Amino acid sequence: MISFSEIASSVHQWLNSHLSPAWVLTVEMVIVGVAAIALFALLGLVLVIMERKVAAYMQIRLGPNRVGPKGMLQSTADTVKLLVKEGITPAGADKFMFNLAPFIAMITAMLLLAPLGFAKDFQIWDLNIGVLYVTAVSSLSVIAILMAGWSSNNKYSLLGAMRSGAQIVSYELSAGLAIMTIVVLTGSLQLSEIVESQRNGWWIFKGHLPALIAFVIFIIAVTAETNRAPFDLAEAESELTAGFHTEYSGMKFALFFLAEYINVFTVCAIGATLFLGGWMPFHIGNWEGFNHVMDYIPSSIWFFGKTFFLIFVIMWFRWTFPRLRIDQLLDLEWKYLLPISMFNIILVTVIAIYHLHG
Amino acid sequence: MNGSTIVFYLLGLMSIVSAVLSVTSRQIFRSAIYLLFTLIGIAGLYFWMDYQFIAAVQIVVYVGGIAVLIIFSIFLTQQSGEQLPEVPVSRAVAGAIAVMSGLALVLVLMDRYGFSGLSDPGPAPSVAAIGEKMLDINGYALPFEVVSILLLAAMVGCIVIAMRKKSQV
Amino acid sequence: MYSTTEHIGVNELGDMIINVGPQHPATHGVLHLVITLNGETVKKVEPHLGYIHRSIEKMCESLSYRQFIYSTSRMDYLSSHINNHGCALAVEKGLQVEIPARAEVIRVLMGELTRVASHILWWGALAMDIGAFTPFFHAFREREMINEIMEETCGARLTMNYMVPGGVMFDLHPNFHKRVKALLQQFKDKLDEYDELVTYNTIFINRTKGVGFISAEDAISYGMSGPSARASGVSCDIRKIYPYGMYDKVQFDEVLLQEGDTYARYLVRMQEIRQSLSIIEQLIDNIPEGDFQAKTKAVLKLPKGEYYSRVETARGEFGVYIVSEGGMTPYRIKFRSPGFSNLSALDHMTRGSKIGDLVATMGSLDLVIPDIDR
Amino acid sequence: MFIVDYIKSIYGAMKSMGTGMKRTAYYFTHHKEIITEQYPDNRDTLVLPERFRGEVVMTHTEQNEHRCTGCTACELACPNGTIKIVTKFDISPEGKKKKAVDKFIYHLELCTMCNLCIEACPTNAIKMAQSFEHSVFDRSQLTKVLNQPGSKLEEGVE
Repeated sequence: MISFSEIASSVHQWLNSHLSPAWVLTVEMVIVGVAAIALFALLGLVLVIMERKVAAYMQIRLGPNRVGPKGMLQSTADTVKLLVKEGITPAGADKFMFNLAPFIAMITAMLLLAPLGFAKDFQIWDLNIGVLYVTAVSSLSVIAILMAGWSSNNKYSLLGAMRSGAQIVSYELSAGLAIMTIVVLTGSLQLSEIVESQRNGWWIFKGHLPALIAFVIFIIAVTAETNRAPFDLAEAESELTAGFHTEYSGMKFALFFLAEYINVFTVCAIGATLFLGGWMPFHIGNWEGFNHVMDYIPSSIWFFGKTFFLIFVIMWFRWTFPRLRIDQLLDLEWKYLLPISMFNIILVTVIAIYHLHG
Repeated sequence: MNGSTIVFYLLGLMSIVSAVLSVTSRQIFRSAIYLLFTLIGIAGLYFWMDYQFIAAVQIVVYVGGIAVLIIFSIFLTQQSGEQLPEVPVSRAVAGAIAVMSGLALVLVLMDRYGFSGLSDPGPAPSVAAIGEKMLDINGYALPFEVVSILLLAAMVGCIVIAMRKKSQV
Repeated sequence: MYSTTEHIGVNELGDMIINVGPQHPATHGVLHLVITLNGETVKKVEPHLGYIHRSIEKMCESLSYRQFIYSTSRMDYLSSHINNHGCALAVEKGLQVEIPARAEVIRVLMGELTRVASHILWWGALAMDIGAFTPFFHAFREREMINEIMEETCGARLTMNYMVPGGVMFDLHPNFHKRVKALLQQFKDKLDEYDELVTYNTIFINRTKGVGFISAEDAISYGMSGPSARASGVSCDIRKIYPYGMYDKVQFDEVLLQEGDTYARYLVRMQEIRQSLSIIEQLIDNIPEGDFQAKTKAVLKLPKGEYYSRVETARGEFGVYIVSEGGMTPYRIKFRSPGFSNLSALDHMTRGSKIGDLVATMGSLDLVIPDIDR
Repeated sequence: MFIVDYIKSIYGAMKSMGTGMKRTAYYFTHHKEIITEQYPDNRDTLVLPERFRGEVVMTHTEQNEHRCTGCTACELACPNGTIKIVTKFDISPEGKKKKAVDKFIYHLELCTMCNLCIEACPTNAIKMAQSFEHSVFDRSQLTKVLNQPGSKLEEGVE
C-alpha cells in the first residue's frame, strides 16, 4: 500500500541524490506550495458541490445534475464563470483595502493548512505549538472580514463586518477552551503528539463526558467562527443581503467563498485530529481481527473520512436551523458555551490529575 | 546571503514600511491595518527565530485581540471614512525630532551594549517550561499575577466608565 | 426628506439610515423601507410605496362588471380566489342574483384551498426570513398539490379568474374530489413535520417570541386585520362576524391568541391551516348537485347605488366598494386591502428591536406587495 | 432552582434541534421523496390538464372550416384589447352579402388568459390551448392571426 509518507520520503531521497541541499529545500518548498494550492482548489470544488448536494437532498431537490456525471463538474463550471467575470470595485470604496481583503482571507486560510496531519507521518509543518498556532492564525480571518466590510463603502457590509467581528472574537474563547481540554488531557500542543496519544482510543471515547461536551462545544463554536449558518450573521442573506461581501463580484468574491470553505475544512480537520484521532484508525478494545481490518484502511482515508463527516455535520446544521439574532448569538456564547466550557475544563483537569483517562 | 537572511530582511522591511505607513496614513482605518501588518511582521520575526510560542501569543494578543479592538473602536467613532486633518508643520517637526532622538537613543544604546552575539542561542523553551516558570514561586509567578490584577483593574474601570455613561443618557 | 452628512449615510443624530429594498431579499417584492438604525437597533421604519402601483382601481372603472374581476387576482396574488370572491359578491349584491348552492360550496372550497396554499407559502417564506432555507422547499411540495388542483379545475395556477358574477366559471373537475382527499391525507403527516422543523425549534422560538409585539388596542387603531390582528386577540374574522358564502353552515373556530408577538402570529396561521383543512373536510363530501352558475345577462348593469362586500383573505379583511351610476362600468371602485394597514403597523411593532427582528416581524405580517400598492 | 432550569433549557434546546436534524436527515437519506421535475427533459411525458389556459386558438376542421362568425363578442368581452376582429363581406352562393371574419387578430403579449373571450363566444369558435412556451425573439411574433388562410365558416353556424 502506497502511503503519503512513502511518496514524500522517496521524493526527498531522489532530490537529495540529484541536487545540493539548498536546492532540495527550494524545490521541496515549491512542491509543497503547489500541492497546497492544488489541494485548495480541489477542496473548494469538492466542498461546494458537496454543500449543494447536501442542501438539495435535505430540501427534497436533486441539486446540480447537468454538468458532468450527476452534476459533479458544476462547481468547476462555476469557477470558470467566476474567473471570467468582471470584478467591480464600487466607486466610493477604499480600493487598496477592498482589493486586499479577499487575499488576506485566502492567505489566512492557507496558513491554517500548515500544521494539519493529513496522513501518517505526513505534515507540512509539525510545529510544537500546533494547536495554539491554529487558534492564533484563525483569529486573523476576522481582519479580512472587517477590511472587506469597511472598505466596501456599503452600510450592509459594515454591519456584517461588525457582527462578524463580535462573533468571531467571542466564539474564539469557547473554541479555544474546548481545544484546551484535549491539550490538558494530552499534555502537548503538538498536533502529531495529540494524534499519537490517541493510539489506544480516540479522545471522544476515552475522555469520558468532558471530552464529549468539549466536542459539542467545539463544533458549535467553530460553526460560529467560520460564519456558517445558523451563525451566518455576517452574511445573513435575509437581513444584510450578503453582509460583508455584498459588493464583491467575480474572482474576489470567489476568494472569500473559497476561504470560507477552506476554513470549514481546517476547523473540521482540527476537530477530527483533536477528538476523533486524526489519521488513527478506529479500534475496539481487544478485537484483534477487527482492528487489523481497520489498520488496512490507509491513514489518509481515515483523516479525510473523519474530516468530511464533521463537514457534513456542519452542513447539516446549516440546512436545518434558522439563524440566530446577534444578541442571542452572544448570549449563547457568554451565558452558555463559555461557562460550560470553563466548568468542563475544571472537570478535565481533575480527570487529568487523577489519570482517569486511558 | 542565504535564504534565512532574506526572510529576515523581508520581515524587517514589512514591519518598518507598514510602521511608517501607519503613522503617515491620513485614514485612520488604514493606519490600523498597517499597524496590524507591523505586528504580523514582528510575529513573523519570532517565528523566524523559532520562538513559536511567543509568535503565536503575539498573534493572538496583538493581532487577534488588540488590533481588532482598535478597528472596532474606529468603527464605533464613525469617523472612519474621513480623512484626518493635515498635520501642522510645527507638529510634524516636533514629531520628526522626537523620532530622531528616539532613534539616536536606541542606536547609542546598541553601540554601548555592543551585541557581542551569541554563538548558540540554545533551543527555544518548550511550552511546558514556560508554563512552569510562570507558575513557579521562584519563577515569574508574582509579576504574572500582578499583571493579571492590573488587567482586572482595567476591566473594572472600563465597566464603571461604561455604566456611568448609560445612566446619563 | 432625510439628510446624509457623509458617505457612510449617517444623519445628524449619528444614526445610520439604510434602504431596505426595493431590491432586498427580506421584502418579498418591491417594498422599500427606509430604516433608521442606531447600531443594530431599529429606531424608525418608514415604508415607501409605489414601486408596483398599477392603478388597478382606476383601471377597473373602465372595465365592465364581468371584466374587472380578473384584475383583482393580480393584487393579492396569493389569495386570488378570495379576492375574486369578494368582487363577485359585491356585483351579485347589486344584481340581486341567487347563487346556486353548488357554486357557493365550490367557492368556499376554493377559498379555503387558497388560504391553505397562501399560509404554507408564508410558512416557508417566514422560515427563510429567519434563516432556515429547507422549510421553503418542503412548503412548496404541499403547495404544488393545491396548485395542481387549481390547474385542473380552474385552468391556471396563480391568477385563476374562476369566480364570475353568479357562480363559478367551470364545474369541478372529475378528479377534484380524489385530489383533495389525497391532499388532506398528506397534510395530516406533513403538518407535524412542519412543527418538527420550525415550530418547536428553539432558535425559531427565541427569534420570534416577544418580538414585534403589538397590543390589541394598537392593532385596532392601526386597522390591522386577519391572522396578524387575531394574534393580538382582536376578533376580526369576517367569516365569523359577517358570514358570506357557506361559512355560516360549516363548523370552524376563529383562532385567537393574546400574545401579539411574532410567534403568536405564526401559531395563528398554523392553526388556521388546520381549521381550513377541517372546513374542506366537511364540505368535500357534501357538494350539492346542481348548477355551478346562475343565469345572468350577457351585459351586467348594476342599479345606481353603492355596494360593499368584504371577505376574509389569507391576510385579512378585503373590502370591495363599488359605486354604480347604473352604467356598464362602475363609477368608482375602491379596494380595502389588508396588507396596507398591516404594513402601517410595522414601524410601531419594530421600534427598538434589532434588524433581525424587523425581518422576522415583517415576515410574520405576510405582506404581499401588489396587495399594498395595487 | 436556577441550575436546574439552566440545564433543562439546554436539554430542551438540544432536543428540539435533534428533532429538526432527524427530519432533515430523513430526507437526506430518502431520495424517493424528491419532488424535482426535470422540466425541459420531461416535455414528452408532461401532460397539462385540458382546462389549462395557455393561449387562445381557433378550432379548424379538416376541411379548413372554423366556427367564427365575426360577431366580436370576444373582442368586447376582453378586458385588455387582446382580440381585434377584422371583418369582410362574403358573397354567399345565393348572391347575398354576408358579414364574415377576415382576420382574427390575437395579441398574445396582451393576453392574461382570463378565459372571458371563450365564455363570451356564442359559437364555440375559439378555445384555450395548453401550450405555454411562448417566448420568441421579437414581440411582433406574438401578434397572431388565428383563422387559417383560406378557411371558411362551417356550415350551419350562425
